[in-house]
Amino acid sequence: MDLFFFSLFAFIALICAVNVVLQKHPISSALSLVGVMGSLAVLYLLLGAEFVAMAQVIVYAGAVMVLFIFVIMLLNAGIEEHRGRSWIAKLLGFPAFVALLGLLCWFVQRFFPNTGFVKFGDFTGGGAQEIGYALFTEYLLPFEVTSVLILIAIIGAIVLARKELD
Amino acid sequence: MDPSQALEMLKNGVPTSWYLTLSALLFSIGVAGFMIRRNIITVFMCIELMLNAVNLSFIAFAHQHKQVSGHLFTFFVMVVAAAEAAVGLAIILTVFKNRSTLNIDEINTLKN
Amino acid sequence: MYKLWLIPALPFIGFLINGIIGRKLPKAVTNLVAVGSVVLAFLWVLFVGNQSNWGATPLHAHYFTWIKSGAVNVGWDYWVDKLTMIMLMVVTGIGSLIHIYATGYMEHEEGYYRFFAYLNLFMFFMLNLVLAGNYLILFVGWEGVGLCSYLLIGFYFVKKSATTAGNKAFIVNRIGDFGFSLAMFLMFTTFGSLNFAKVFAAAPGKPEGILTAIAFLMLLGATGKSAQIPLYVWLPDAMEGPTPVSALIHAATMVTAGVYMCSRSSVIFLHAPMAMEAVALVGLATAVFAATIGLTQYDIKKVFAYSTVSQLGYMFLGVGVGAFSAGVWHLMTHAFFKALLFLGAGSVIHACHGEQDMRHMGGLRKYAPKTMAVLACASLAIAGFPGTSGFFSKDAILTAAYGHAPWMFWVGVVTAGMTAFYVWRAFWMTFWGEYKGHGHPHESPWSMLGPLVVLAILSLFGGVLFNVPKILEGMFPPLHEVEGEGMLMGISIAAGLLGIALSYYMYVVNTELPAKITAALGGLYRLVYDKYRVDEAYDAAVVTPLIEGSKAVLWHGVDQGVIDGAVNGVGYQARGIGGILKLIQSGNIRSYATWIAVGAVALLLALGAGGGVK
Amino acid sequence: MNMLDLVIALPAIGFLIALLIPRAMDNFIRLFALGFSLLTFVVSLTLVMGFQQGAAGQQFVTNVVWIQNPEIHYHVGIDGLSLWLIILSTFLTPIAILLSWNAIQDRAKEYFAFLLLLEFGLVGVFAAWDLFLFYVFWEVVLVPMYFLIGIWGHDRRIYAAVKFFLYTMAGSVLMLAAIIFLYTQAGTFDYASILDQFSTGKIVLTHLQETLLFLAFFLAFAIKVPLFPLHTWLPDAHVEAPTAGSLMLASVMLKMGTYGLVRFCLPMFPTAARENAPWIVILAIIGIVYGALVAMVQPNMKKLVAYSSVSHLGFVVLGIFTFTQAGLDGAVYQMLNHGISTGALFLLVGFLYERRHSLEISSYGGVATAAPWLSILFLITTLASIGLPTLNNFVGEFLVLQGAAQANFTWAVFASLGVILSACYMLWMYQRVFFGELSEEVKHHMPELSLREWACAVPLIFMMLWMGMYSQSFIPIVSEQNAKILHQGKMSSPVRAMAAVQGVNNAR
Amino acid sequence: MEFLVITLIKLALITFIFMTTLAYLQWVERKVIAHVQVRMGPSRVGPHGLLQPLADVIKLITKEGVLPPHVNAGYYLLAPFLAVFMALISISIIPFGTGIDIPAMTFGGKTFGPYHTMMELASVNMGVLMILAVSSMGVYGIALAGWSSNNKYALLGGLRSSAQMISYELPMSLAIASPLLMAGTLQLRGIADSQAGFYLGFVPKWAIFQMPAPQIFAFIIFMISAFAETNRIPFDLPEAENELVAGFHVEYSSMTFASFFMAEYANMVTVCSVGTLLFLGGWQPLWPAALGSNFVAPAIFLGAGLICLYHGLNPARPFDRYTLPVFAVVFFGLAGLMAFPPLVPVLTPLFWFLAKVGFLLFVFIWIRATLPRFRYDQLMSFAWKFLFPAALLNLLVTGFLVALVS
Repeated sequence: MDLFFFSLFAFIALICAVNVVLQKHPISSALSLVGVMGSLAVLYLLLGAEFVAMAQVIVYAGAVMVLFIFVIMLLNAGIEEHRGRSWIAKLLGFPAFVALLGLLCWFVQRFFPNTGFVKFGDFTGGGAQEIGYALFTEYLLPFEVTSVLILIAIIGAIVLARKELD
Repeated sequence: MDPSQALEMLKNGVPTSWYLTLSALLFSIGVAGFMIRRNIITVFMCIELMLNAVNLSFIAFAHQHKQVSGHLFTFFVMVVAAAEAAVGLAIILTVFKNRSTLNIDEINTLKN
Repeated sequence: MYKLWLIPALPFIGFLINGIIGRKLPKAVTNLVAVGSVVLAFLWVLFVGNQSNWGATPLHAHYFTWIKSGAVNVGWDYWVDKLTMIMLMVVTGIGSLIHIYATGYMEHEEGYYRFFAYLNLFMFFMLNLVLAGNYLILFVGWEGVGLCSYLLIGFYFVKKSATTAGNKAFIVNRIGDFGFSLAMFLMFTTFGSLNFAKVFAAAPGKPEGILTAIAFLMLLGATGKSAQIPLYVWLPDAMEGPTPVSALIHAATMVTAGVYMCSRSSVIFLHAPMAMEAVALVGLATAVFAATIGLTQYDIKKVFAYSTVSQLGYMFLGVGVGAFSAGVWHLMTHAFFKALLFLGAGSVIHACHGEQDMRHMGGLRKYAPKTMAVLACASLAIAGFPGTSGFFSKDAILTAAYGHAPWMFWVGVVTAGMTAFYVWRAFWMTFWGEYKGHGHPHESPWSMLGPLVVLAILSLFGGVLFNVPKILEGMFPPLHEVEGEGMLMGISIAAGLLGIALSYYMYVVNTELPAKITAALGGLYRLVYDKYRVDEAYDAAVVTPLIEGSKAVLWHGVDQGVIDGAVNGVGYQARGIGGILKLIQSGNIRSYATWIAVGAVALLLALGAGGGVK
Repeated sequence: MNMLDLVIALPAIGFLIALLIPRAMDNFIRLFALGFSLLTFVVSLTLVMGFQQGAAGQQFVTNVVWIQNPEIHYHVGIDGLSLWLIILSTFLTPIAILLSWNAIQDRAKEYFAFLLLLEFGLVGVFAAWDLFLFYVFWEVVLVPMYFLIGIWGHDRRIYAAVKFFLYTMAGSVLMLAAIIFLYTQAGTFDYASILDQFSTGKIVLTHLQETLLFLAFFLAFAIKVPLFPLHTWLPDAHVEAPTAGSLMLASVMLKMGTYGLVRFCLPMFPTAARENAPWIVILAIIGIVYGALVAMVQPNMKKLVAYSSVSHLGFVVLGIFTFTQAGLDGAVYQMLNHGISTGALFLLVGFLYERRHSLEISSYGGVATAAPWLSILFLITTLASIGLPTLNNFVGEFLVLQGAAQANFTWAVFASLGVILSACYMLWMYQRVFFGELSEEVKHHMPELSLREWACAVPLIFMMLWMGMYSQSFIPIVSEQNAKILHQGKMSSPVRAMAAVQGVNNAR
Repeated sequence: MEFLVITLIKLALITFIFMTTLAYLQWVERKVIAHVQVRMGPSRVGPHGLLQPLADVIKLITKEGVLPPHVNAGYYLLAPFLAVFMALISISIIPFGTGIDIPAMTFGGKTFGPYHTMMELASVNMGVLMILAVSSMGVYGIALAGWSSNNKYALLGGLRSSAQMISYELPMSLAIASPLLMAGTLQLRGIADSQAGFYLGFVPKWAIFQMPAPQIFAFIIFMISAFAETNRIPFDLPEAENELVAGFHVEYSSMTFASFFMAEYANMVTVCSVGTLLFLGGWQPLWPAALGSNFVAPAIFLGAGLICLYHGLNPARPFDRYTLPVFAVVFFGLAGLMAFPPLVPVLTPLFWFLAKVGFLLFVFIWIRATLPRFRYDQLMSFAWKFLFPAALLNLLVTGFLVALVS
């Protein structure tokens, strides 16, 4: 069952991810990304991270990506233009991608041989209670700092996007 | 490892490394997207993709070690990503307003 | 005690008054202040001389410590002995006369007050020079008179030639000062003091080499100030200044400072025979050299200027052959007649409305007989006409030269003949013949003529009145007696008379002759007429290379090229490296991403190669 | 808290208050800056009154801990060396402010504030007795000057400012490294304590270490002086700086370098200083002659004066490295002289610039006819600059050359060439600017001195005469301090040598 | 296996009932509005227009699905699907009653059961978050519809709706958080259960009344946000007819158009259910069973039957004579079912739950009939400047009070 779900959603995630990169239109990319995020949310659930899964959907899919789509719509962004160039990206882009992928996989295989297994229900520490507890004890300071960060981000976004006062 | 053994093994569940490999794949795809795409918004989305990939590995590690910290990291990453998206998109809006282009190759000077 | 400080202080006060508020003062007050201060100083000199037995017992005065640092301790000291006394009398006396003369001569000039302020300042510094009790104070005066000379030569500062001449004077003098100051440094390191008394007391015990070096350096200083070869070039140009200045500074007083210094430092010179020889040779060479140039000049002031150089050469000859007192004597008599010559020339120029070229004069005896009379006196004196002041002093020098080396005597005699010739040439050209200039020449006012008359009397009888060797007896070692003194005297008189006669023949009787001789001599004449092209040679050899070299090699080459080039080169290198690195920082985000990816790959590779993190 | 602290603090306070004054009140800012700097000057005069000649060590000491770890003290004090330099700084600042009264209209507030900050830094540099504090003040000085040149300068100001900044930084970084090395050796930044440790042999440096440290300090100071091959920032900085900037730069800032040489290089590394003296002196002499020659051909007045500074400061360095009493005294005195006379030159060039708006010599001529008093003041300053006796520079030059002659007569011979050349370039410039026909353009732009300009120039002229005629007001306390430095240098070499031997023995 | 089967059965049942409900909800809306405006409303198709929904469905299905040439076909078609999908998905996790015990049954020799199952499709630990997550996804449908239509009205509508939905999601989440604080769980069933009981024997312990922090304000905020989230009047800016023609669905027709409507009504039902669960005690009765709350349902149905019977006997329109008695019989049957003792524990909570949801839906319709539309800037400033701070304040006070009590 685990294998099935994992395979299914990993597959969806990968397809969507590739789609993000390959789609010409930003909206398509954005929707594909939503797909990736949804799939990942499911994978999170499989990994016992219920809260994060929900947060993933709410924050990422529900807010961040909506924002993206909003901006795409607002700017009426079309199919991307093929002007400009980056010879370095052209030259090294693909090799770097392959090398990075290969190396990462190699590292994963090397340091995490198949010892650990994920089985749904093995880990139940991802509920709201556990997260909340950790958040307000061990990670209180980062949490508060994050709130400041968000405040700054809000102000920054407002300042940036605000219309010039005449 | 012969197939029967592998099948036997898979009854225990999915190896954590598979999740990590998936994470690596997603991350690399994000990197590739960053390098390939020209639309600034798409590039931005590729960043989000990379962040998500990393989140996945955090969660996988959390499961592996049976610790909630990984979740929290993910949580923070999300928060930061949200903030980043807000500011980043606001910047994109401003840039577009000033230059009427979203092509990242044409946005290569700080001065306008 | 004797309030020696009052002597320089009086002109200084005059300078301050005229300098600061002179512009607002009426001319009469300016005159009063300027002339009065100098005359008062003269009177005070007389008073001091009278009180102190004319310097027979030297007077010392120490006013305050000027510079003190470790062993270096220089005070503002004055020192008055017989030599000083003579100098004081000459300076203040002639100075007074020339001040009076100047009130007439400068009457219509703009910047009248300024002129007198400078003149008073000059008096202050000159008196300081003369009164100095140590070499540094002497140097103060030395530099100070140089400054005033500069200011007065450049008095007509709108004229470029005048200011250039001023600069030339100052800078050439500086070269001399360079020698003088080095002499002082060496002196201090040798003697530990700059005080005359201490230095002269200690000198005999010091090694001859060092003394010779000091003496040579002092000679360099003296050649600068006293316009000797090789630094005489500034003096002819200095005639750009108003005529009273030429008379006072560039004939009577300042230029003789070198002679004064050498006489003052006789102790050192006497212990440095080589230097003495050099002094004599420099003097002799200058005398001949300048005299030949004087033969050919047409500008009346230039003639007298070269004559001054030549006469100063005589003085140096005297000093160099050991006849210090004769040198000083000639210094004094020269002050009389040369001041008179210049003032007379000024009067002539005044009469001819500023014309200085003798070819445009002539026949002035009808228009300015008084001037002619006084100039005749002076010309007789300089030609060594028996009984006149010049006769005695020149004779004393020539005799001493004969005693030192007979060939020097003969050269001196020839020079004396030339001197007589060119001075009288000028005289004939000016006063005889027909007037060839423009306008109506006129006689000068009495304020100008008065001093001339006094000076004429002094020129004629100064030698008899003031027998300097007698006065200075005991100050300097006596000279060897020379055999046949009478004959030598006769030869020199004959040379003088011959010169006068020749000039009469050439410029009054047979006026075509000079042109013929000129034509016959051709190139040689041109050379002499162009003052041997020494200025040009100096320009080509020193000035131009220095300026062009500084500009091209030092400034553009070393400074901007090498040093700044190196500095900017470092900058450009940095910029160049940055330029290469800039390619990475293209502003293209995708490139950045690629670099990051490559970096990540490299990092991972390194990690993997290192066995990874366990 | 004593008077010295007050002298240091006042400009800083003034700087801060000036920043708070609204921009619109620019006349008030000028008055305020002038008032504050005058107040500082008056207070600094109490230092002269209270200075005890003959007392050992530095006076007006304040020593409190500033930073705990590493221990850095606010340790200030003055001795005969720094007293006059501090007075020079406080004396010139009001003049600089008065001088800029009308010239600076743009961003007046920052300008005058920066001048006060500059004064603060300068006084601090001369008063600091803690190496780190010294370094801090050293850098503090850099900042306002950088902005003075960079903001209110002429056309190529950015280039000049950056050049100035980079040059100085290059040297001072080396100095910082040397200071830190000393700290590792001595365990303190306190200069008095370090000197003490040197003399008692607690710090033992190898020959190489001493040489390197000496060179590090020397280079920093030599750049600031500036010594011959390191001088090219100076002409550019001067030409581009506003008049007050040039004034402060030439008059006081350059003295930071020579002050550092006397204050730090000689007492701390006497052996190295003596060993390296020959080539340093040669550089100094080259600087003297070279600066003069290059000055001679400059078409720009400020550049000319700048190169003349190179030449004059060559004298100072020469004097310092003669290791004679006369040479050192002369060098220190020459610092003050140069401060006064070159300051006055820049001031007067500034007056000309304000009138004609050109620094090119060729755009002048005949000024003497239009503005006689200006030309007379300029003449006096020129004469002071070329070392006419009875004016200040002569005393310094004489002592330096005397010292050089005592050390090595050849040095004196070549250095004296500078005296000739100085007359050449100064008089030549004077002739071209002030003499000659008065052209129409110049005539219309050349009013006589105003009251404010008189007020700027007269104190300087007065000081030239005073310092030239009665140097005894100034030299004795300098002399006393220099004698100490020379004594230390002579005495400590053998002591150090012995200590070094002992150190080696102990190590065994 | 059994779980799967039962779930499938529940799924079928719920889907059927829910879809029917959605269809009839529109009829109800039209009827209610008509009555508010003193009209008859749909009354032609079937008795009292009861067959109107069916007619509508047939009409929409049979109409031509126009695919305008300028649209992005893929997204254009995806949008309504997404909208309806996201709207329907929430229903699956909403509990609407207590458990049911199904006795063992024998079919063809095989015995099934007995079973105990809950009245819900799925029980999710993170129920509330799930609801939020899914509802936040709902915006995609509208936004995409607006964008893919390539029509400026549609685009504006889409933009408006996405901005509006993001904005109002915040106060809504905050309003939801307050009852969560008191319930201490994220499970919807748990929340409803935590509201069981009565104060003083008769005041229900619903969240809006619950001590220490009655959530009446949170409820109001929630409801307001719910209006906005469902794009209902007074917040129906995305589809404002007189500004944007029809907003994001201007280009839609036929079934695609129907999908949006379905999604809207499904969303309404969902938010009303959530509101009921979170604030109104879910299936908890208004007063205790001891006071006879169990008899409310039979009594109402009985009363309804009697009224129908009365009107059937005195018909206002000719066919009432035939229809209303049938209705009366149905009502009586329902009343009997409600009163049937074995079914009482199952049906009474269900009744209460549905009654509350129905009431809230009525409020939605009521408001629609009553209030005018907001202006867009008012809408936004209302969200950010009033609703958001108020919700935050409410959350703070609640948190404070809860912490004080515990």
